[in-house]
Amino acid sequence: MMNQKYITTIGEQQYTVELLKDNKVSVDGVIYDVDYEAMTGQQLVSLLVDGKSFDCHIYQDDENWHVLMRGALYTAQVEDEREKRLKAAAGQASDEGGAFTLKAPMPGLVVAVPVNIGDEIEKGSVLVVLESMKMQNELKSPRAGKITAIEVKAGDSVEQKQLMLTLE
Amino acid sequence: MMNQKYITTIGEQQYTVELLKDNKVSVDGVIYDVDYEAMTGQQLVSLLVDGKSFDCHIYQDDENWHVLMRGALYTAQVEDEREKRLKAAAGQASDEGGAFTLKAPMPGLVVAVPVNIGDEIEKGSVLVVLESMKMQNELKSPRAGKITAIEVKAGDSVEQKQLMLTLE
Amino acid sequence: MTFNKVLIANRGEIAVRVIRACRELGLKTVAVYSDADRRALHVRYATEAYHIGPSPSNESYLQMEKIIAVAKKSGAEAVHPGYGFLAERAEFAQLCADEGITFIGPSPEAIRKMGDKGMARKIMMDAGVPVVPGTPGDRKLNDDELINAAIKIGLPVLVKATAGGGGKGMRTVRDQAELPGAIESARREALAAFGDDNVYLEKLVEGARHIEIQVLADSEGNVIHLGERECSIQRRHQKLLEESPSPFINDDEEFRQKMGAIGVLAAKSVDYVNAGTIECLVDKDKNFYFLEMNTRLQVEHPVTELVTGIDLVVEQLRIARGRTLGYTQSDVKMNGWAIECRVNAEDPYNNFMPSTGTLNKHAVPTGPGVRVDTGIDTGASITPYYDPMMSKVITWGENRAQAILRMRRALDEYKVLGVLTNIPFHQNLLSQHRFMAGNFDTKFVEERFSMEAAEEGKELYPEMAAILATLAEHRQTERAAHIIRRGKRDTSNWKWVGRYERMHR
Amino acid sequence: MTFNKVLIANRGEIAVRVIRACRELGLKTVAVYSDADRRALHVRYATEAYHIGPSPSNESYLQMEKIIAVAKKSGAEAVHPGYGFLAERAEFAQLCADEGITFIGPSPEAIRKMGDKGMARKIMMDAGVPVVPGTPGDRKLNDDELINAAIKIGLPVLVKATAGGGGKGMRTVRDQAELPGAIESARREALAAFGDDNVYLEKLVEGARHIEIQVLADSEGNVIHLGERECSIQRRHQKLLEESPSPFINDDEEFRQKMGAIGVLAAKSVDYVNAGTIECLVDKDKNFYFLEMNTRLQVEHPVTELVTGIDLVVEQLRIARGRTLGYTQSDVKMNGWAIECRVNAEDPYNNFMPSTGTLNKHAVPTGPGVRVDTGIDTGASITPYYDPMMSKVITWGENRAQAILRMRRALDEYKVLGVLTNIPFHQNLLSQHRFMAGNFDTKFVEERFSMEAAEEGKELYPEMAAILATLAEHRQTERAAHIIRRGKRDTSNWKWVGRYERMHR
Repeated sequence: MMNQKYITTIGEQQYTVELLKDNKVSVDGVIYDVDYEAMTGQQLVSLLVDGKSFDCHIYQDDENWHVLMRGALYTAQVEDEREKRLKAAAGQASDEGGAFTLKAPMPGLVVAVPVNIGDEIEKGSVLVVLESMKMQNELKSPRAGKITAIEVKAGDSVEQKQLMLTLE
Repeated sequence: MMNQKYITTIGEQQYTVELLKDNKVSVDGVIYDVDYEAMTGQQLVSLLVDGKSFDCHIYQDDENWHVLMRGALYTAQVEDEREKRLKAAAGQASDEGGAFTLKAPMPGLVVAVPVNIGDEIEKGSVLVVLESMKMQNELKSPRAGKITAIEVKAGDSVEQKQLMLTLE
Repeated sequence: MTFNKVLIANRGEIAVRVIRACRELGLKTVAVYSDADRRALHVRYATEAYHIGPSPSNESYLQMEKIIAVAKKSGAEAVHPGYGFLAERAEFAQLCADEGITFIGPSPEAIRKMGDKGMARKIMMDAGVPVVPGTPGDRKLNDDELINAAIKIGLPVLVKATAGGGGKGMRTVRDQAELPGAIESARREALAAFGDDNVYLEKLVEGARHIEIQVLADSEGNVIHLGERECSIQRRHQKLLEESPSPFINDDEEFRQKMGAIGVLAAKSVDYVNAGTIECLVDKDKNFYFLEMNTRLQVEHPVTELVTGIDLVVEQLRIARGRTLGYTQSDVKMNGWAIECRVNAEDPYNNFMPSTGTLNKHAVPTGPGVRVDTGIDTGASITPYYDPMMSKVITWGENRAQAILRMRRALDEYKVLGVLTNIPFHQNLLSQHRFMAGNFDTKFVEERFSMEAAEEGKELYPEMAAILATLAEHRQTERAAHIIRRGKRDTSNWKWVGRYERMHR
Repeated sequence: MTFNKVLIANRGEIAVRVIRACRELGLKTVAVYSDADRRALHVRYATEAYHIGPSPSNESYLQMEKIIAVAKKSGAEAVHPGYGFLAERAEFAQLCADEGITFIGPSPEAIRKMGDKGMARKIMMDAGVPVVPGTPGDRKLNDDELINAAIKIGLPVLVKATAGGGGKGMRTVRDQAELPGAIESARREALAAFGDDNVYLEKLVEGARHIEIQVLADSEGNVIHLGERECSIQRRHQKLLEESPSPFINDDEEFRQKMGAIGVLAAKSVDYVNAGTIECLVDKDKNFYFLEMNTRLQVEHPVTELVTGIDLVVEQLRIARGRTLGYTQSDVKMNGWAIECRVNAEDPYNNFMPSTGTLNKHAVPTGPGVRVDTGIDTGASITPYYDPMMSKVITWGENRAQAILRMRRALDEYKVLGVLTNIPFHQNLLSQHRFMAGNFDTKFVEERFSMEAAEEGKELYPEMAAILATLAEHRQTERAAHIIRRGKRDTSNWKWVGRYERMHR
């Protein structure tokens, strides 16, 4: 039997979400009547909570759930409570550590690589400018760090998910 | 390897359709360049024949293919040429013979059964009146024959495909 | 009478239509749904949605008490009934009033008066509205009285149930000898259908058109009309295609205003409030006769919206909030031409047999001059519980020809997989010369139209259909063989897949 | 000049748009397509369709010779270029003329004159059309001449490539010291992009709006304007939302006619024929300046269609067939308000990064006042080969508020799965007070708008999002576990499936 208790984080806020019997859900102790109806390929969900109707688009990337609901985006991390406790016990492991690898989000043409190996860069620095769909797109760094490898140069064509650059 | 030659009948007309190499199809000896592109669940097909574009809906029942194309319906029977020859050799077997069983085309309420066991009826006679979707629908006989069994009566609720009546 | 949250006591396209109008006024919406409709658009688009019972409508959408309970629970201060279901039940309007909920429609009294066909005839006659010659209808006549009346009116006549609707309890009599039998069978059918065997007589108007007048009336007594709709394209008393203006009236503005004025008079005679429709028969000499008044929004209201630019549901809401009409008669201008086709899940090649199933595709037409009103989406199921209308396609053009051409291309683009639809019927109808000439009456579809004859006149492509069917059969056989052979190296001449499929396999 | 078959040398929504108009005039249509577009709507809706090459546009849609060859093979007597691709290539228009094919657009000469930004400035100045103060542009100035001119014009100035477009080879200079460097880098960029390093200067008009005038001109010399479009909502020189009328002009009919008259004058000065657009900058004091003329149909043409009731593509075809314009200036009346949102496959939460993928759902909004123009369908792929515009949602209302409200509800209804879209951007924009007040200029999106700030002001439902995300995660885990346990009796508390799913499993 699975654990039915989750810690769900949206922005700065943590919610304790508990799945109860009879389609009831508790959020930080407040109990809601929930009807979850997946429509197309699990991504479109009609959610009824205490009669309130939410027509939602939900999709996932490596770590997060993204919820588009009434015209706003919520990014949520869902953790099994037990997992969370174990992790906490082991100490904050490695949120900051490890290399960041920049992969091409789509096929395209590299227009510029305005950084060099060894550069110490800020969060938000432009790493690669990629042309795709007739537009130039600036790929920015999600965090500060040091460039340790650059695999592409201006003029290269890249495939989707091709490794372009590594940051440590 | 499958036989690539078919006899396809639409209405009174028989066509000899031969599938050739390189996306070519011969119909009674006339050769066409054909690009067949199935869209959704095989039922929607974009057909390009010598550059002419046909956006088609095609669906099947027990014996026939139904093609909706530029606002008209074509009902086609496709037979493998070998099958067809074998059948012809065995003599016209039993197109007319055998019992016809009337099944409910949808769930509904039987409003009337205006025939009795033993009645000799004409093609087109009303066999059962079925109410569904707030409408009364007359289910008619596809051929002449004699009623040999009646399984429902006015006031009965029937499920889809439930046997209602037999004709011989 | 002010309200901020509206319960929509309906389903399907009309529930969605009302929700859209509420949103535009900043009103919150409450949907109700049966088991079959959990995934429907009206549930998804409303601010709130509550389950009210099993799929059959008498256990859900017709349950007045349940609906009132949802209104109270959710805090909805008003109820929009749509059309059908509870829209013309005076007792529901009364129940809302008793519970302090605004019913978005006329008074229970007006619904009651217009709901009794005999009573309505009497009121209209007294008000000076022309009605089809016949028996007064406000008292019960016995068989002998009816037979004598029929002789006085002159045959042919229609025998009609006073409680009637939808063609039930209705008989056409052309021969005096058939009269007693027809009266008897009409009474029997009326009793079974409505619990009331009272019937009345109307002279049969031959070659008549069904033309109706849209009216709007506010609680201050302002009543205006929004011109006419042509609704003669019917089958078994079900409208299939409507347009505004009527090609029969066309630019005869004087006649339009004359009919409109009678519509306004009819509404005033029952102190009508909200949107309503006066249905008339119009004969070839432009005599017109009151037939009945529909005390609610009509299915075909969008054609009026497209030619007048007035949002009828927004006006309904405004009126129900006690406001003055947003328009005076002189503000109402008809611009261009609009046509509506009702798209039903039924097989036009098989006696319009209803078709049920799950839609694995519902791709609606878009683009210039095309509006679609629907309550369903790809993935929806068409069930046998409700009427078979899936959507309405409405086109606007600068003139009738453009509206027709746009409708043809819209219907060609419309793709539905999973059920059969009557789209081919509309496509055939729209290419008939008599239709294009505007030359039809209410019997046109039943007496002068057949799918077979309509398709004979078309440019046909049987060779193309033969190619398509043959390839479909071949691919199916190959697929089956392929599954059997799976695992082995594929050495068959598996070539009949498209270029795109090969690229993307 | 008469023709019965039209080749559409384009793809996507504009190809579909042109096919629809051709159908309404009874014209046959010929589509061309690249590998990536075999399943696109323009291929399926055309009478004929021919493959012209691999997906990259320079190997397909930009191949003039291939397209001409298809026209000849199919017997198409006319070519509609849409917008983009070959629409403003004078040599393509010339090639069509040389081959005896009607080019549905202006003369090669008019395209050439308006295509050279410097030349166009000169012609407009000579014709008395106001242009932004700057260098004449009809001759090449060297760096020193440009620097002297800049001082005379007064800073800030824009350095612009004469062969330019789309913001390439453009620099804003506020400080005299930056001038030499800016000129040099603009020249370099222009040379790389257009093969021509010539640049000119324009005074920077601060706080300006981008407003454009739609004109129609027939071969008899009749020229009319269809009012203005407001196009100031842009990001990186890409328009995102357009409306007609402009909230800045609104009911200032005198100003509208003044701008319109200048538009007509501009068109006449190059003997313009067909539909065209004069783009202007308008400052806060209602001074306006010619910016450039687009010698083709614009992406945003539908807003003009909805307020005037005139089908611009039908008029283009009529003009190309040598007919007289269907309207005189006094026939043109603007009725109500229209807004267009361009829906792009890009992530507004991630710097508008393009998004590619296969659409497992593309459910467009429908209903009153909503038009969608699109070239794709559920199942289509958004590829990196073409621009990211998937569709245009256009709403009409009796006034601007109603058009905005309808747009909001239309965007809420629009469901796209498989790629990310900029719909949330539009939703946020449409609820900004400054936007609603019509108070914005061309810098609004870049300088005064952010997704984060826009969402802060909204009514938010983080608890609901937490419930949804948690259930999604839970279901995913359960599904994975369920697959592992398959075959065993299901004893887990597999209860988090909806009521409908349980019923239909």
